[in-house]
Amino acid sequence: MFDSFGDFLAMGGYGPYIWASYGLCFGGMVILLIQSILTWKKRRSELEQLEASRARQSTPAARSKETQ
Amino acid sequence: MARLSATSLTCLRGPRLVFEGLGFSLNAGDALLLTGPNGSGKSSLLRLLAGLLSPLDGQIMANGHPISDDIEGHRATTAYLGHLDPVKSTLTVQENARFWATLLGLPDRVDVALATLNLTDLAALSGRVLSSGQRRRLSLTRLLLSPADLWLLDEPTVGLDTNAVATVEQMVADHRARGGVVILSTHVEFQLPGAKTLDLGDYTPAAFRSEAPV
Amino acid sequence: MHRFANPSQFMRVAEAMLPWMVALCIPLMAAGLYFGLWASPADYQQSETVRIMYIHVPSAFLAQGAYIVMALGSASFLIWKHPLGDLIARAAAPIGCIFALICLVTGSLWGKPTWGTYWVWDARLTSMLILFFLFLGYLALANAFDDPARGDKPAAILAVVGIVNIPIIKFSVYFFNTLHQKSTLFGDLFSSGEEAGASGLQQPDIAAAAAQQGSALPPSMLLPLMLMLAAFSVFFLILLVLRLRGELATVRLRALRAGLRAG
Amino acid sequence: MTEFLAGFSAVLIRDLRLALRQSADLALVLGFFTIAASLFPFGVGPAPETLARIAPGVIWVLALLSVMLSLDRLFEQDLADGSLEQMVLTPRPLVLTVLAKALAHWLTTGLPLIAITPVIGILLNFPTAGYSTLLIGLALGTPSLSLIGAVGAALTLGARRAGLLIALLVLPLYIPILIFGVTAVDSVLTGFEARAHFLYLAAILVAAIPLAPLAAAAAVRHGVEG
Repeated sequence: MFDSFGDFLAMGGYGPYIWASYGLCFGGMVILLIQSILTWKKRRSELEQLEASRARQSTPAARSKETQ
Repeated sequence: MARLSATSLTCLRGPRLVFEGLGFSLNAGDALLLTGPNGSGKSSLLRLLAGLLSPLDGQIMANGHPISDDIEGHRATTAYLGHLDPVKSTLTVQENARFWATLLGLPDRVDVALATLNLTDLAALSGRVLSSGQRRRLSLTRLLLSPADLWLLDEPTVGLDTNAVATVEQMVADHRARGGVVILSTHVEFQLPGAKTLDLGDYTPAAFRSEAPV
Repeated sequence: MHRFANPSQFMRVAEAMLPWMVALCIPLMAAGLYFGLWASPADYQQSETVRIMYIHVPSAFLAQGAYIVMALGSASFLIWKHPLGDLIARAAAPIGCIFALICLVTGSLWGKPTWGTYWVWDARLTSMLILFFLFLGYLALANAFDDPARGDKPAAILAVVGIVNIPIIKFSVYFFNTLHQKSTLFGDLFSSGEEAGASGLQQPDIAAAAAQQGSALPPSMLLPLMLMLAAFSVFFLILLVLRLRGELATVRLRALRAGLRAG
Repeated sequence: MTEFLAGFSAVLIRDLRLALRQSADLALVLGFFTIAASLFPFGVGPAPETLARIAPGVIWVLALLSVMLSLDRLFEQDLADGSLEQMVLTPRPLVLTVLAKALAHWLTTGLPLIAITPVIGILLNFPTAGYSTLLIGLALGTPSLSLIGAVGAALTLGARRAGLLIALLVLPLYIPILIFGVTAVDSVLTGFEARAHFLYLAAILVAAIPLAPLAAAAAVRHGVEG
């Protein structure tokens, strides 16, 4: 256990190595998480947008089919 | 039981839906002429039937069994002539023909095949010097060197002179007489007596359909 | 069954478990960090730097786990035509690749204070480097085709070929390592000498880490390691489900676009 | 049985004939091997001892790269002119056709490399005591390089920048062969014998002969579709 927060940060002099590796590790994990969520959200919005435009366009097409 | 039949066939090429709901049935000795505008999927259909392309939906049956069950077996009984002529420029006509004859299993028919497509006097020439018509005739010899009873020909007579076209028509007639099945697409006049026709334009999906494949 | 026809049973279960997994992951991670960074002793030999082990070993574990998930998904896609198989592989690959990279980076950051250099051709680090290359190969191949769907089968074949080669690669790396491993400081630290001839898939990292300490890890160190391993594994599953949803949506989008552009 | 061999030898002879008639390609591979080897003295200095120490590693790495650089000759041209899809359509088992092509590739790449290795050895002051081990190692190792390379070539059919992609896919799988090949020479030069290393190389080859063509054939079947 560390006696002070300062020691905790210093990590017995190896602070830079330890905090760098923890930072990079959790940084990588967070980036991975965010990227995964973003792509999924982007795809889902494209899907909804596409389905909406299909719904809009299929009604006139349906109408034109009856008139042929 | 039909030698070859397809039901509600749907084909996706890259991002594009080429045709859907296509079907036909052929018995021994039958012929099917594929017509339709460019891009309507004639080549895609031929590649599907040769097992070189897997359909998005639908079923292709050969002798009552789906070809996907034994795709290798189906391919072994199929002769497919595409747009490309597999002629090696550094091999002679004779070597090219003999290679395919050995691989297809009828090595002793090389001379007959070359004679039929009057390539005999070109036998010693290397592929590099052949004209496109001659290269086409050389790849047509593969049909005579193959035991396959199902011929899938994609515009077989492109670049051929009139008597070469007559030779091909005769080859097809003989093949059908022997109980073989021929499916071919062409834009030029081709004698195919008693052949069924299939216009791929009828199967091009309408611009927007209500039931998307979701 | 067209994979985009209806999200299969597998996906519905995975979706349902997602909130539970998140609820499980956060406390585990917090506990792991607390015990790992604050409430555990320093190592008598490596002092505080041993705390890097609490993320280095789990990331190595995840990288190898991800490759196994990738290979199993690919095999089920190739052999049993499981429609989600290649999507699971495509989802797992980037995760495994990133964790392999994290493992390498934390390994070299851990190596600098203890061995004096950022990189040592130690058997386990070298194997992880090669695993990272295999991930890069998979990702490059899966996305090397103009039509994205065409990359599925080649990538699946590569993953299966890769998993078959992993034991051979690991054995040859250990073989290479023991030949060049005379008695350096590094030698007794990672004691890879005795591990030569590790047959089959590499034995779990935990045993290797334990062996490295000579005696078994003291419980005060084993606890944070286990907590972090669990937290990382749950995090991996969360990521896998998220990316799988993305892959499934991409495939469904492609099908819709095909239907649209039919005209 | 002879029917299998007929197909196998037809493909083998055709590929050998194609390679020999375009022998410029052969010269390219040997040219690369020689030029790359002669770069090292410029890089690490001409001192005989340093060259002698790195010679086994350099020769093995360059042999590996030379084999890999000529892998596109396996399927690329046949895909382009439609021969490959016709080969898939013949009644011959595709696995044997792929094996024949890999063998033809080895005969026109691996073997010439082994033949020219003594010359390279002289350039790099290769310790003469290790020659036989080097040549035996290469003889056992290069066929596996062609077989595993065939899988890489088949997987990248129709891919963008296939040449570079093959390197990324195949080099990690080449590492065991490289390790056993080089350590065989090192152990002989330090007084031990290389029997174990040869057994490992032979084991990899024996495993690669049936497995690599299986994977490559599956990849080729996918490659011709589309």
